[in-house]
Amino acid sequence: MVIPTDRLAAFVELFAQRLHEAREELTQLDSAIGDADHGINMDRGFSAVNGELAGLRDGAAGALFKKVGMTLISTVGGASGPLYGTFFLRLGTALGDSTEVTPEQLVAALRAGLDGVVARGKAELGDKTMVDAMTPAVVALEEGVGGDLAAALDAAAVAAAEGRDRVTPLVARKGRASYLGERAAGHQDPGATSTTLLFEALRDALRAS
Amino acid sequence: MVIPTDRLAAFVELFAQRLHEAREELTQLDSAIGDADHGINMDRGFSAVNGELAGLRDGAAGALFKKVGMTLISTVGGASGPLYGTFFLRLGTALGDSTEVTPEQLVAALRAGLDGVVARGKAELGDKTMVDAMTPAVVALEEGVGGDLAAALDAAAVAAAEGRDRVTPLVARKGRASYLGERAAGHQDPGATSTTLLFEALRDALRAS
Amino acid sequence: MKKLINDPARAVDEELAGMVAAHGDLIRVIEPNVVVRADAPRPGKVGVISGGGSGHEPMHGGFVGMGMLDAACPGAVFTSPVPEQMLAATRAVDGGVGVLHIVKNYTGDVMNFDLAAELAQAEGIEVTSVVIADDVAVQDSLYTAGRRGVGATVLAEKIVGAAAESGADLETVAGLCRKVQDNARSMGMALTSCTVPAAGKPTFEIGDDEMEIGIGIHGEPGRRRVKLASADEITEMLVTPILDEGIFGRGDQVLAFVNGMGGTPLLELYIVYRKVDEILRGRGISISRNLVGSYITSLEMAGCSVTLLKLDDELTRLWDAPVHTPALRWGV
Amino acid sequence: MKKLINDPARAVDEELAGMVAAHGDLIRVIEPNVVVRADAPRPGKVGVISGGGSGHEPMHGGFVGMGMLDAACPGAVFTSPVPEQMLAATRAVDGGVGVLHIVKNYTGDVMNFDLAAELAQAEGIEVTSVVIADDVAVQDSLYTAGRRGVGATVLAEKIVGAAAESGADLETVAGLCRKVQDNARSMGMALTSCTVPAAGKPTFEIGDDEMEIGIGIHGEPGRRRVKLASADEITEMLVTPILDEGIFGRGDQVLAFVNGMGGTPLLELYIVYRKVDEILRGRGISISRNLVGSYITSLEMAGCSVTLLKLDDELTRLWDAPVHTPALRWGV
Ligand SMILES: Nc1ncnc2c1ncn2[C@@H]1O[C@H](COP(=O)(O)OP(=O)(O)O)[C@@H](O)[C@H]1O
Ligand SMILES: Nc1ncnc2c1ncn2[C@@H]1O[C@H](COP(=O)(O)OP(=O)(O)O)[C@@H](O)[C@H]1O
Ligand SMILES: [Mg+2]
Ligand SMILES: [Mg+2]
Ligand SMILES: [Mg+2]
Ligand SMILES: [Mg+2]
Repeated sequence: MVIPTDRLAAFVELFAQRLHEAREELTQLDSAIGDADHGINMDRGFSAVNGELAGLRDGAAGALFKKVGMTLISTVGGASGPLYGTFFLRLGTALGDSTEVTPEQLVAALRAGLDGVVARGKAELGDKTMVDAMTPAVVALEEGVGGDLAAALDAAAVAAAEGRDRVTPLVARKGRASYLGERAAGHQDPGATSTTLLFEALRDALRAS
Repeated sequence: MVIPTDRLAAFVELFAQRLHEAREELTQLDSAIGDADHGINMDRGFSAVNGELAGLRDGAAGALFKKVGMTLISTVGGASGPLYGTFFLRLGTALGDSTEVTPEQLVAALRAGLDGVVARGKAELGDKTMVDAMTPAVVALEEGVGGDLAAALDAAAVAAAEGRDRVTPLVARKGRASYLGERAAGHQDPGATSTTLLFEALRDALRAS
Repeated sequence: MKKLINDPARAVDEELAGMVAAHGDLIRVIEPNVVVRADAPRPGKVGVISGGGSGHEPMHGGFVGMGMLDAACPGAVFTSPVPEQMLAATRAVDGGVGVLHIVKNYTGDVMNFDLAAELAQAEGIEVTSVVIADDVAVQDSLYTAGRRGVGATVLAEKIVGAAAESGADLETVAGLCRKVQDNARSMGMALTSCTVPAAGKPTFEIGDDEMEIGIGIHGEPGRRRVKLASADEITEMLVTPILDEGIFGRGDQVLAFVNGMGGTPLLELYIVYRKVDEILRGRGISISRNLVGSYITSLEMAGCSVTLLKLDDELTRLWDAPVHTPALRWGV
Repeated sequence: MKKLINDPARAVDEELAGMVAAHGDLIRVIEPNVVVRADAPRPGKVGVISGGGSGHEPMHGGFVGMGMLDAACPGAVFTSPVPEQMLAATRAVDGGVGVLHIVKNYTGDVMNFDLAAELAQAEGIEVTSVVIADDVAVQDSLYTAGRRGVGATVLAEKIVGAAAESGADLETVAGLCRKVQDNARSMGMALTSCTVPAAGKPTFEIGDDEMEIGIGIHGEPGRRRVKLASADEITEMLVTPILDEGIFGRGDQVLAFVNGMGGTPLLELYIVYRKVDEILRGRGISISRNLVGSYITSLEMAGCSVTLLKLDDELTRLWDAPVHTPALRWGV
């Protein structure tokens, strides 16, 4: 079973839509422990991405994701811009010119994306960042990709949410929330929340395939 | 029947006390159609006056009121400083060196004070200023001073209050309230209110004599 | 009330202490609360003083120094100063050739300055007073207190100070001050009220969707309260009545002064300036000089005012002349 | 939300349009939203650029001009700019002898500047980045994002800009920037929150009797929320942790920078400065230079910050050197 580029584009569009719907919520979370712009930043970036998708749907998977990464880097700013930008750029590099990808290729690409985020942001598990949602999600995919894809995608989305919630009680060691010290404990991390939306969008977009 | 200087000093002290009690109210009135400082200004001036009264109680009536006028001019500022300052200076000049004054002399002095306020501020009746309370009060005294003093003083206090209320519905043509145009209509004038307190204090301080 | 103060009764004294600590090279403070240029009096130079209630910072104390004011008299917050202050200031800056009093047109300011001028003249000091009344929000009339003195005061103090610095005599300096008054008009608005420290609560209440048009600089309500509008619409509301005065015409060069009321960030003032520039271009009026910032304020009030001054070569040259004060500095 | 804006999405663009209209003699704006010194690039001169989220005006755009920055990159409000902006700025100011990036220590700023530096270097432009992290409210550690860059950024931009103007090479200029970073510390507080235009409501709620101590410049909450205190007590809370850093000692000369957060009037800043001066005298530290005003802000937030920089002859000379930008000007 393979996943054609237009399905991957559908995933990007669905993620964009979910971010738009969650714009207020993400910004609210960011005002508690950051600077009240995460939802605004992500929505600005992905509405720009939406404008770029035309023409990329039936091309190479690599071209699609590279374009998404470049667009995010040049429109989002903040911490999430370079981080999500790097994530999608690495996805693009990993998938290259093929116009359809196997689940195994996709999972390997997501791992490459995660590695890119860690390389750029130097965050470790437990630092209370998007990495705490992204890591368990990718691990869940790696474990499940041998079997039923839908089940693996579902496990990944659940793992992301669990990772997001696991660090809510912690103090942050990276990002703006780290400035708050103890006051950050008990607050949900905005970036881990948007990353959870990413894996939920991936599940819902590919389930149909 | 004559009024010794210490009674006149008692009037000044009573006016100071009433202004202190009315500080908030006068400031409130001034925030509606002015700049929220009339009570603060008058209270600042008359607490300075209180500090100056010692030694003046048994001297000349003129010396007492001149000192009050000078103190107000040098501590109140705003519009009310020069106006009330001029009022008391004129009182002092009119009463001169005598250590006790007749009701007729006092009323003549109050008329001189009113003339001073009008000369300095150029306000006419109906401009919605302290003059609208001061004028009817002085007139009432001039009419009643031939008879029972207590009754005349009471009539003056009542006339001041009536004058104050008569201009409440009007728009102001002098002072800050004039900047508000129609919006000043319906608001009670702060200066006319403090002037009413002045004639009430005069009544209550001299009644005892 | 949320303010960085210790005691409302001591706020102005402590402010002046801070100003002297920060700007001792430019100013000193003498009793009773007068900010005096460090090198005053300067023999043979016309003295230029102004004053008014506090709460409008940097006006007036921040404008004391080379090429602007020789002394400033700060009263209590929003309360005009007392004659003793203007008398002390006049004495301190008298260089033997007279002193100009720049008075904003408020009943209290005018009466207190008048008393001081009488006393100074009685001492043999030549004093000329010029009253600034540039606020078009107030309809002028012989029978009222007349228009308020607002933004044009800052421009007059700079221009007149430059003339005095260059050795102009009292009559010339006073004439220039009237010239600025005749060629400048202002209009202001507020998004929020402000809180007089001694009063402790906002001077007026205002809804989240309302604003005041035609305010002065004492936290007083304006001419009318209207629904909140966009920056461009607000700028139109301020500039149109100024242009309706009929003194600014096609081909004129003006100084455009976009002033913040104290609580409005620079980001917003530049958005307003952008629209002022656009409106004036549309009328064939070109801005040849400008000033954007919070220079004549109402404590922490959010809002702005626009002042236009018609320029000629003389006024332009005096505006460009060097100035060195705590709040305005160039050319040195 | 009460602001003088038209559309949150266009606020920064319109602000820049206003800045160019007002200061076209000093700056120009190039795509994508970069404020560039009018006469850039200057061959043989090290380029100095900075940038960060908008909402901190006059920083950084107001500091572009002779003797300070060659370019500034304003992001969306409180959002660090994108690499394309810093790349365009670096190209626009490259005089052939390298470009210094002054970066405030925020994860987003650092990552976006890093990406831009990589791209510029790939084009053969020599770039050195110096990160400013002077906020003592944040406990530093290898395992965290580290301290925020706040007030020292303004001082670094002035001092480094003067060195570049005088022809110093990239290594020298970068070394001076690190020297300012090593010798400066800051601490800030807020009386109120502020409202990000695109968010539409205050970033945090705070009671009438509360304040935030140890805030940054993005409307974020501080280290702790405490009961409202007097200006003197607040000043102690800001200065004490700065002095506890142990880099300012008896006999030292310092530059004291009392900064307003945007909604705090000058009257209050001078009251705070007065106390800073008093505390430092008590420690045998003398203020030989000072800056009092709102230069690095958080939109309309009410509050202030204190920055101390230890001065030597070199830093003092560079601070005093002529500067001509929209927001800072002297000596010219
Ligand atoms: N060093 C980092 N590594 C990984 N993720 C990070 C890092 N720093 C911040 N983040 C993520 O970025 C999110 C904030 O993004 P955003 O608000 O858009 O940027 P900014 O903090 O610059 O305003 C945080 O919630 C966190 O999950
Ligand atoms: N020209 C005038 N003549 C007489 N009284 C005046 C005049 N102008 C103002 N007043 C009085 O002064 C009062 C305001 O006093 P105050 O608030 O202390 O001074 P300011 O208006 O300078 O703040 C007004 O309520 C009015 O009664
Ligand atoms: Mg954020
Ligand atoms: Mg008043
Ligand atoms: Mg007043
Ligand atoms: Mg941000």
